[in-house]
Amino acid sequence: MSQYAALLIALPLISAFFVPVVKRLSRRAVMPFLVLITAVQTGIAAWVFNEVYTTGKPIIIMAGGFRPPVGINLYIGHFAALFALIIALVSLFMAAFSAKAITVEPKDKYAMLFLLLMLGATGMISTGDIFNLFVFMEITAISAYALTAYNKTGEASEAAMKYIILGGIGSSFFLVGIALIYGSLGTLNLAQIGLLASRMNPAVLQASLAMLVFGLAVEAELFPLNAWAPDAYQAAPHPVTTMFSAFVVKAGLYAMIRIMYLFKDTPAFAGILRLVLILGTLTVVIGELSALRQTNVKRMFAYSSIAQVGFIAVGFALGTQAGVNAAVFHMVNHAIVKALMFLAAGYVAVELGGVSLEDFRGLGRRMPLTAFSITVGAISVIGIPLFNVF
Amino acid sequence: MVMKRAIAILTLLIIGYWMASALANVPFGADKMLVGQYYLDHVKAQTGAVNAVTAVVVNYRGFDTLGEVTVLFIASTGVAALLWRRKRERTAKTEGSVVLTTGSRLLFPFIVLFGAYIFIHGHLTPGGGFPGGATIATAFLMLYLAFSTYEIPHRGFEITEGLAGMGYVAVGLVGLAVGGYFLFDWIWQSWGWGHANIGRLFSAGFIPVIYTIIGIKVGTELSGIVDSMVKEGGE
Amino acid sequence: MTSCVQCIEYIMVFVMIAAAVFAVEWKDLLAAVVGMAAVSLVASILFFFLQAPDVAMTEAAIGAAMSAAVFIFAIKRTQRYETEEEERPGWWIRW
Amino acid sequence: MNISVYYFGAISLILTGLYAVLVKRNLLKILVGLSIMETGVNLLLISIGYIAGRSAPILSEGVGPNKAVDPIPQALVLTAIVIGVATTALALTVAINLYETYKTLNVEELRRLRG
Repeated sequence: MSQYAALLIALPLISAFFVPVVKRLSRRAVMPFLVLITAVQTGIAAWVFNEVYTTGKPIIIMAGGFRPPVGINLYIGHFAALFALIIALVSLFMAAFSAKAITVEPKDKYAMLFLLLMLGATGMISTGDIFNLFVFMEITAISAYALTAYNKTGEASEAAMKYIILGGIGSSFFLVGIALIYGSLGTLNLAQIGLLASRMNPAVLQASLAMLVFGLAVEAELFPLNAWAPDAYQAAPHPVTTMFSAFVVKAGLYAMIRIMYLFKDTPAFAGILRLVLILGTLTVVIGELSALRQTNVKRMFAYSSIAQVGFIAVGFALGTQAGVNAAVFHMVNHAIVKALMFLAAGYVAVELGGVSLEDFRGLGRRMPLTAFSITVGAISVIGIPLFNVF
Repeated sequence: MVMKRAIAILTLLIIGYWMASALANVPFGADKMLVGQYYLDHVKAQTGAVNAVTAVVVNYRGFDTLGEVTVLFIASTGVAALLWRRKRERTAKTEGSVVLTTGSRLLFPFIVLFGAYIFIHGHLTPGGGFPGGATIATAFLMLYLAFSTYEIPHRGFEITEGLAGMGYVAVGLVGLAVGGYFLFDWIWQSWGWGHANIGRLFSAGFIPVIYTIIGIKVGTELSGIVDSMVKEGGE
Repeated sequence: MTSCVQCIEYIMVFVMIAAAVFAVEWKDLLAAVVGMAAVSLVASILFFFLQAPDVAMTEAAIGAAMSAAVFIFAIKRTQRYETEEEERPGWWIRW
Repeated sequence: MNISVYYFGAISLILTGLYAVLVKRNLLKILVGLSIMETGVNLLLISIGYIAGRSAPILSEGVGPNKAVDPIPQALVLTAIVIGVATTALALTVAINLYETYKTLNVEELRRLRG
């Protein structure tokens, strides 16, 4: 029965392929179809979540019926189940919001890319195979490129171009890292790599680990490789910005941390931990400093989001159990809060037609509810007690 | 300017030396197989394919291939979405010469046939869905180059693409229903068809089925990308 | 016998690297794309030497033919020559 | 340090592509560089899977399980090639859109035009 959790991957995929048919039947049906599918996805994710938390055991999906070192498996543990649920929920809200916010044609293509972005992030957090991780990373990245450029303005194209170039370098390096690991261990399964890690030659291990971290840092927006992020956040359609901040980045970060912790008994681990710590700290400092200078609300939130990701990375890189717990907690909270804030900002932008700080003046009178939610979000980002991000 | 270029080259050489010194510990030409040896030992019994690469692509690592097909689908969707204009048409002005047009008209069916041969025989000979599909797309590319007004039938192609993708997932879901695992090879392992003729066409379970689907899908997708790139938007 | 095969390998790798350098340095983008396709083609021959016929076929069909075709269409819709001589580290390094 | 000629070729391709990406100003040239880099990575993977004296992993007459090279890297490279061409096509589309907006492909000018 638990194998039916594979629907988590199969459903978005089959419905993305179904969109052209829906479009032929009726052009207006595409957006309601998108909402329907994300709702069903939320249902499946909730079922998986319930299953994992009541039995207390992780669900392991074996594709093709081969046991883990041989075939590819999806490993849905506690965290992955929770995060799959969050992804599905955020996607559901964003799908509903898209029906209002997306005015640029062709909407059917937008719906397909949207579903596949959700699929990629879900796959990235749950996969148990390092090359499969690469494939899901590429699914996420390529649909993110296309969605960033979706508005077809100059800024959007330029942001997407930056993203593509950095992402291309990153994925090549990631693949080199996989090649080195495969060349010395002969396996691609994450769990087995963890078991055999001490057998690796230290020089090879260090090089491959650095390559893998470098490759994932593009997705996870760590400092030297996050130049794409503010532009992309600003230029992408509003629902897509929310999705980037809420789970695409987190999925990249989580994958990176997972790969790092596989090698925690090897001598190279301390070095790589220090590297991530430094990168995370730089990300926080630079992100926060840049956020202060912005006049565009979406861009400001983008910098704030980068800084928060830096915080999470620092938490993981501390290497203690408390640090990891705090980081996971922060990751979930930040996903929710940032989703709320971007949603509110996007909603204002759709209603009032602009996202500079000027447009937000007098918001409290015109749209009290939205203004309230932005305030709540902002307060919790600052870290006032009672609100969850601190 | 020369200075900056020199700095860039120096940095790259350092990276290169670092990579090379890591690679020096991964001996070239030595036997490093762990899972690979298992595949080679069991491939005939478990999947019925003679070509081990095909078995790995479709059976053991079928999930990757599903993702790969999805990536190509995203690319073709993305290209179509980004080059979307209200009205688009081809702008080529010169018609191909007589030799070119006649030749491509003559060759077109053979190239498509060859592509189909490549993907149907994927479990026996080198090749498979991806080169086969690319070969079919090349045939359409040739028509685009030879005739200045040629267009692929869009609606048909779009629907075929979607249906082929759904077919792949549906085959996987049937595996889930029949064998209990997503992408389970139900034709070979549950029904046991074709065990007698390993090495001939009708064997290897669902590999030919999936490779046919992939071939069709890759062919239509690459042709769709070519179509989107060739046509320019008017006002 | 082995020395002869090795000789071919060395020549092929050299041709491939030369094609890559030309592809990067040529100002005419069409020529650069042809250089890139040549890299893919020689690489597919090397794949064949390394006992990977499947990959060789795929690389020749997709890497060399389709990707070069897509590049050429893109060049047709943009411009053929690189304009500026000026070279500085990439702009995406900057914030 | 003694490495195989295939490793040498693969690393050279990766470095050449990276050089183009870092130094060149023309967008299409940068994409050519990315494409070359991907070819280099694929060559690296395949040469890691090669085992001296064995033949292709097609188990017909005369080729037993102990006489074939490793099939996994070949399967991985098949995937990587297709992903590479997908990325390239999408990137070129974005480049076309950029050119239609700004009439240039030079990254310096793009930045200046955007202000």
